[in-house]
Amino acid sequence: MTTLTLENLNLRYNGGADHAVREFSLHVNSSEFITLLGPSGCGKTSTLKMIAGLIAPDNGDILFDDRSITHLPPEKRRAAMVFQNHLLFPYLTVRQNVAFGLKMKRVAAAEIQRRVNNMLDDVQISDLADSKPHQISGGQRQRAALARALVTEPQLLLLDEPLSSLDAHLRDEMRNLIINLQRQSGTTTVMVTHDQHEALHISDRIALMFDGRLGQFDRPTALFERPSDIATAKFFGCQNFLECRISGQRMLCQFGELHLSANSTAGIGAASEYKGTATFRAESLIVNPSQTSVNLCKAELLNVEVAGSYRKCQVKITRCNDNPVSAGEQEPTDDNSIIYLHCHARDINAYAVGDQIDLCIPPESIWIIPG
Amino acid sequence: MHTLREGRLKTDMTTSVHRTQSSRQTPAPVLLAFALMIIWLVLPLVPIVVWSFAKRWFFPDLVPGEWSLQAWQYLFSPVSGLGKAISASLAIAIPVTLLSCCIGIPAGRALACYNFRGKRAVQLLVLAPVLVPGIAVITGLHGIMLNLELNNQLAGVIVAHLIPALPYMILVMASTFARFDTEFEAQARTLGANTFQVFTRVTLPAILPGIVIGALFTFLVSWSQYILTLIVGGGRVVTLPLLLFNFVSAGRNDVAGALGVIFILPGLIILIAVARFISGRSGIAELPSRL
Amino acid sequence: MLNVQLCQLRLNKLNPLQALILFFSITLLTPTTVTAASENEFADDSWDEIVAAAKGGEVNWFMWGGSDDINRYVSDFVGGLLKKRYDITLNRVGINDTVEAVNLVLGEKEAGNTDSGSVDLIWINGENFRSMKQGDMAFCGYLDAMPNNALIDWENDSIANDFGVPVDGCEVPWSKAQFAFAYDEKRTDTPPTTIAALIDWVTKNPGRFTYPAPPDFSGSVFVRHVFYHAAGGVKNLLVDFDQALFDEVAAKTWQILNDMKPALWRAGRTYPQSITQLDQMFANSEVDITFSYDPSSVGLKIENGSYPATTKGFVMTDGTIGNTSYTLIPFNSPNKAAAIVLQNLLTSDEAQYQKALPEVWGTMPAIDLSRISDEYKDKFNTLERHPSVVSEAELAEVALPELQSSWITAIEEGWKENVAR
Amino acid sequence: MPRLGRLRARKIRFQRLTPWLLLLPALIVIVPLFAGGLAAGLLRSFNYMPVIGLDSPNLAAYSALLRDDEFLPSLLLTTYIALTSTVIASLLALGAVLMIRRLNAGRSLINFLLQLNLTIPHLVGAVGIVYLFSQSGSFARLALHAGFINEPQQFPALIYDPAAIGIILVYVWKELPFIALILLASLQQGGEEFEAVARTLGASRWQVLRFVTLPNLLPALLASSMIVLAFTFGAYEIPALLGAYYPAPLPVLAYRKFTDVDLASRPEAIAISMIIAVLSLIFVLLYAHITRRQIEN
Repeated sequence: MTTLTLENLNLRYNGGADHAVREFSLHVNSSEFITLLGPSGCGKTSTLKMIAGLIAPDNGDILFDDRSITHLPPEKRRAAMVFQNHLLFPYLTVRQNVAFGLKMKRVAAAEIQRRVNNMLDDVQISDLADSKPHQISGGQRQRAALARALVTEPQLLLLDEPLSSLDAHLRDEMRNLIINLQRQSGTTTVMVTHDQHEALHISDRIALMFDGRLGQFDRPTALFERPSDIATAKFFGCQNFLECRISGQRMLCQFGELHLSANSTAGIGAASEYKGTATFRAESLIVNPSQTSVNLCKAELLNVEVAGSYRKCQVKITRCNDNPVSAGEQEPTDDNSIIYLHCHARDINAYAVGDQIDLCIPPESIWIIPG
Repeated sequence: MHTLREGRLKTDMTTSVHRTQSSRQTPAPVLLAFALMIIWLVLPLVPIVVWSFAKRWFFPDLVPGEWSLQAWQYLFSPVSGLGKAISASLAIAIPVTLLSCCIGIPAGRALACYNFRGKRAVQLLVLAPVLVPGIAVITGLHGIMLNLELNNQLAGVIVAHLIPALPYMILVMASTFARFDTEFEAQARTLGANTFQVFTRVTLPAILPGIVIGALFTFLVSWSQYILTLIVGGGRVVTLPLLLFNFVSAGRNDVAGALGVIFILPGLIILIAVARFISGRSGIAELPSRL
Repeated sequence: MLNVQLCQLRLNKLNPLQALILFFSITLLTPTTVTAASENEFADDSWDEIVAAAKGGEVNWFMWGGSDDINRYVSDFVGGLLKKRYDITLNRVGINDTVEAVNLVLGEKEAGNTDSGSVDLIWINGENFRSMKQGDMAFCGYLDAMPNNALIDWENDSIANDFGVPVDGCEVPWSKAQFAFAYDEKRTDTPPTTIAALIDWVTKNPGRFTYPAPPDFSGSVFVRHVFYHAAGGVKNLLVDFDQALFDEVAAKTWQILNDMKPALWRAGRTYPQSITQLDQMFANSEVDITFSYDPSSVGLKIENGSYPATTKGFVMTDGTIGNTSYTLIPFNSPNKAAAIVLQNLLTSDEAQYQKALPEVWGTMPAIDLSRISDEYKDKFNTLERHPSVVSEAELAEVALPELQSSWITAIEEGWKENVAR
Repeated sequence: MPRLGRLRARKIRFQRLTPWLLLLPALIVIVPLFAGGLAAGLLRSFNYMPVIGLDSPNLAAYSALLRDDEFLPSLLLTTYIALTSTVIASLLALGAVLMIRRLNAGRSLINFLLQLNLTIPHLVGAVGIVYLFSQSGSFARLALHAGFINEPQQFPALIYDPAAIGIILVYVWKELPFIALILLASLQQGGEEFEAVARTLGASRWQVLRFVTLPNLLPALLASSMIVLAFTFGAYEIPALLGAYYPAPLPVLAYRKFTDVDLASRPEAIAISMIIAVLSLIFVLLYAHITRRQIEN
């Protein structure tokens, strides 16, 4: 199918004073499903609209299959867009809505009928074909909107928060439908969302956006496990960040020395000694580890918060790998020795706030972000 | 803006980007239409203002033969009855507005917040006086008002003006209440506010912009009313429109022009006042969206 | 009450018995007897009593309000004197058309309002007077109590009859008017001075003449001039309506007017709605001749800038129609005494002179100048008219009487049917 | 119901009454004045008024109207004025709105002027139009100075003409902003996004206009046109000032007959009023029908 390339897109507003999108470059492979993910106001919808041709970039280029289409009006780009709130034309029936794009292209009536019927079957709303949009449910409307976009056999499918207006249970159903239809048709797809779980579930790759710039662009697991910067890590819910010095397979931080795995430093070049930020997810810590584990630490339990079957705890590390905290170069400050851990209720129930607990920071869970 | 232009120019040359989409430059035909529209909207007001200062302005002179204040001098002399006409206009428009508020606010609420049998009929009944011309109603009503001895005096004219004015208020208030979440009132109740407090502290602040728009429009409807005043007032109640009509039909362009200027002023003031009051919103333009 | 008066007028033609029966049947059977008493409530009063009754009151005077000069005269001069001398407040009510005031009284009468009407005085004549009089809506029979009644020459037909309707003490003359034409010296060298010449002039200057469509007052008068011309003079027409005579003259009149049509403004497809419109068209060179029932208005209009300064009034040597306008007190006026005081003031030499001043209004007095004080006689004699206004002598020389309203109505109807469409 | 406590039943009954209580003052005003006025007019037009002794209704007033040779031309003229004004104002307003949407600057200026116009009485607009468009008005003067004409009569007759162009101009001037503001308000409610989605579905600019923008605007356009149609059909002062002497539009004819000294004309005047009322009530129903469909959507 089609590949999409964005080259140094810039979009300014307020008479050029502010950037909505800056120096944004991206390459999407054929049939790939990528997601533009970021907090609201990061410029992701603007980027999507530039791809659709609804907004013109101030400079930069957009290429479909390595051909610049920046000069083309939206209707010539064959990039169908599904909006957040379905936007079915209220005065047309579901069938007429789905047929809209084909009618615009002056496809023969019989052909329209055939393709629309197939499409309505695919999204399972054939029986509602002659209803008006206001007569059907929210989920059905979104299906119709999706059908309306896909029936035109676009080069590119653009989805702007397609699930956010739906209830939780409908969202899963709709997500699976989108995945199936996308796989089936092989349409290169760009989705915009602010919901990381949605993005992680659905995408081949995720492009993170912060403040109009492209952040990390990678597979979902990579974003989750190997964030390229602190912002990305934080966006995916990482809470533990330790400034440290790294030397070979070991890192030195305020409460002592920790062992690293080979993977931990994969994001960094071959330098032998440097500064970085160690990050590990709260749920990767092990409470009451076997005494043979590496990176055994002693910590004081500061706070326990019940979250269903597991507990969110705040602990203050006192020593690690039998190195007392004072073994570090400086006195540890509170904020750099307090970390968060998530564990199963049974592991922590025996302890009360103020008790000392044992925990382990597995070397393979540590990821070093340079700088 | 300057740097933006340059930047764009550079890209145009390097990557031959053509900006066909929603570009920030308005195309020439649109600009032309824009200019024509502005001219068309303003144009009829120009000769009115000029005439009010003109004397001996005959065909084919493009500017008046003489500039003169005679129209203004006449109008501001006690003879002209301008003061009386303005006070009559106000003495009608203000009570009409206040009455419309008192009657229209509850009615608007009933139409917006309740479902009841016959609602559709009531809506039609409220809408009808907006659409049915005044002359159609007043010729029949005239006889009734005669018997009630309401003709030829302010009270009767006020009553007559309520016919076209009140429905506007009700329609605006209905739309205002439709946007108002009555849950707020329930919330205030649970916090210990009594009915009166709920109204003054919760409901009133929320619907105030609607009231202001409705009231100002009601005022303008009454202010501009001609035929109802003429027939019910029977010549005894001389409002500004009647005075203007007098001089227009007497061919005194200068006096008519000056009266026209005076006639426009409240609308202008109201427009500016509303724009201030409802900050960020589009002022009187709200009205149509609420009908 | 009209009945009563008519009876009284004709009593001498009936034998005494008939007269007695008629009189009693009327006085007993018609409700006018009720008002008959009240209508004369001032007849026997002394002037001082009337003035005393009027003191501190107010008068609502309904009159056409489209002239700032007239408004100023009435409100400032008359209103000022009335307040100062009699402590009466004059409330001038400007209306578009006198018929509005007539309707007002009519409506009140319909509603049974006999003593608290809203109109105390109307500037009136012609058709409207006929309506008021025939509808028993005029207050009559008090003139003898009014000192300035002595200045009015009731022997004069043009005063005693308002468009052929006997005044019968139901209204007081206020102003005299005579039809006059106007042209612009800059545009026209010599205007036509007979109706025949005018007709000829119109055909030779296509598009430069028109007249307001009757029943516009002035347009209707113009048509009557043509009617007089077609009749070969007014003499035969000054009788009660005669259908045969009318048909004969009317046919000629319509012929003339229809022949004129293609040469009229907009080829006679339409006519101006009002004299105002004609005036404005004249001022803006759309047409070259205008006219007015108020010859002095030429001067006022030049001064207030409505007419070009080069405008000149002129008359037809074969005559122009003149009339008198009056003030009338409606039967249900609650302020009759004050209204009478006002009427008396209006007919004073002082007020009539002020009114005749060219810069005030310039209109002709309705009182007999031979009966006024020597002081005002001198003043009137040395009065200078506006240079563009036709002189009074010239007007007087060519004055023609008005027809009875029945003729006028017939002419207006006939014009509508035969010329307009 | 029987299970409900008496108090509760009373409360429910009271709640059912609430909207009517709230509406009561309004109904007290509207029903006697508006409906009562129309009803009284209707009776009077049938010469039925037992109070003053007329107790056998008849169609005399209406048949007199049909015999009056000004009535039919007047009805036609009124209809022509109303339809022409409404259609022109609607189309221009539509064009204006489409134009305004494409503006990047100047929107607030045009918005201000539209609103200003909304507040200006028709009477003033009429005066302005006369000054501009009469045969000796500003445009005629400009035409003369530009050498297009030599005298006023060569300028097209727009005012005081049976074609009623002057009246139509005033209505277009006054109603265009009214319709335009209603359309702009209706566009604010999400119209632009529909157009965006249509374009990504392959609709060209014209197709968007034809298949999205216009259908979106249509209900608001029709509803506002109904208001304008009813108004232009029944307004008095503009035709009274700018009309030709014959035929007079219905409202002027009605007023003339209503104020005729001959009281016999009054039922005729009221009969004309009733005809105006019936026609405008039809507009009301059309309006209601249109807006109802809009609400359903």
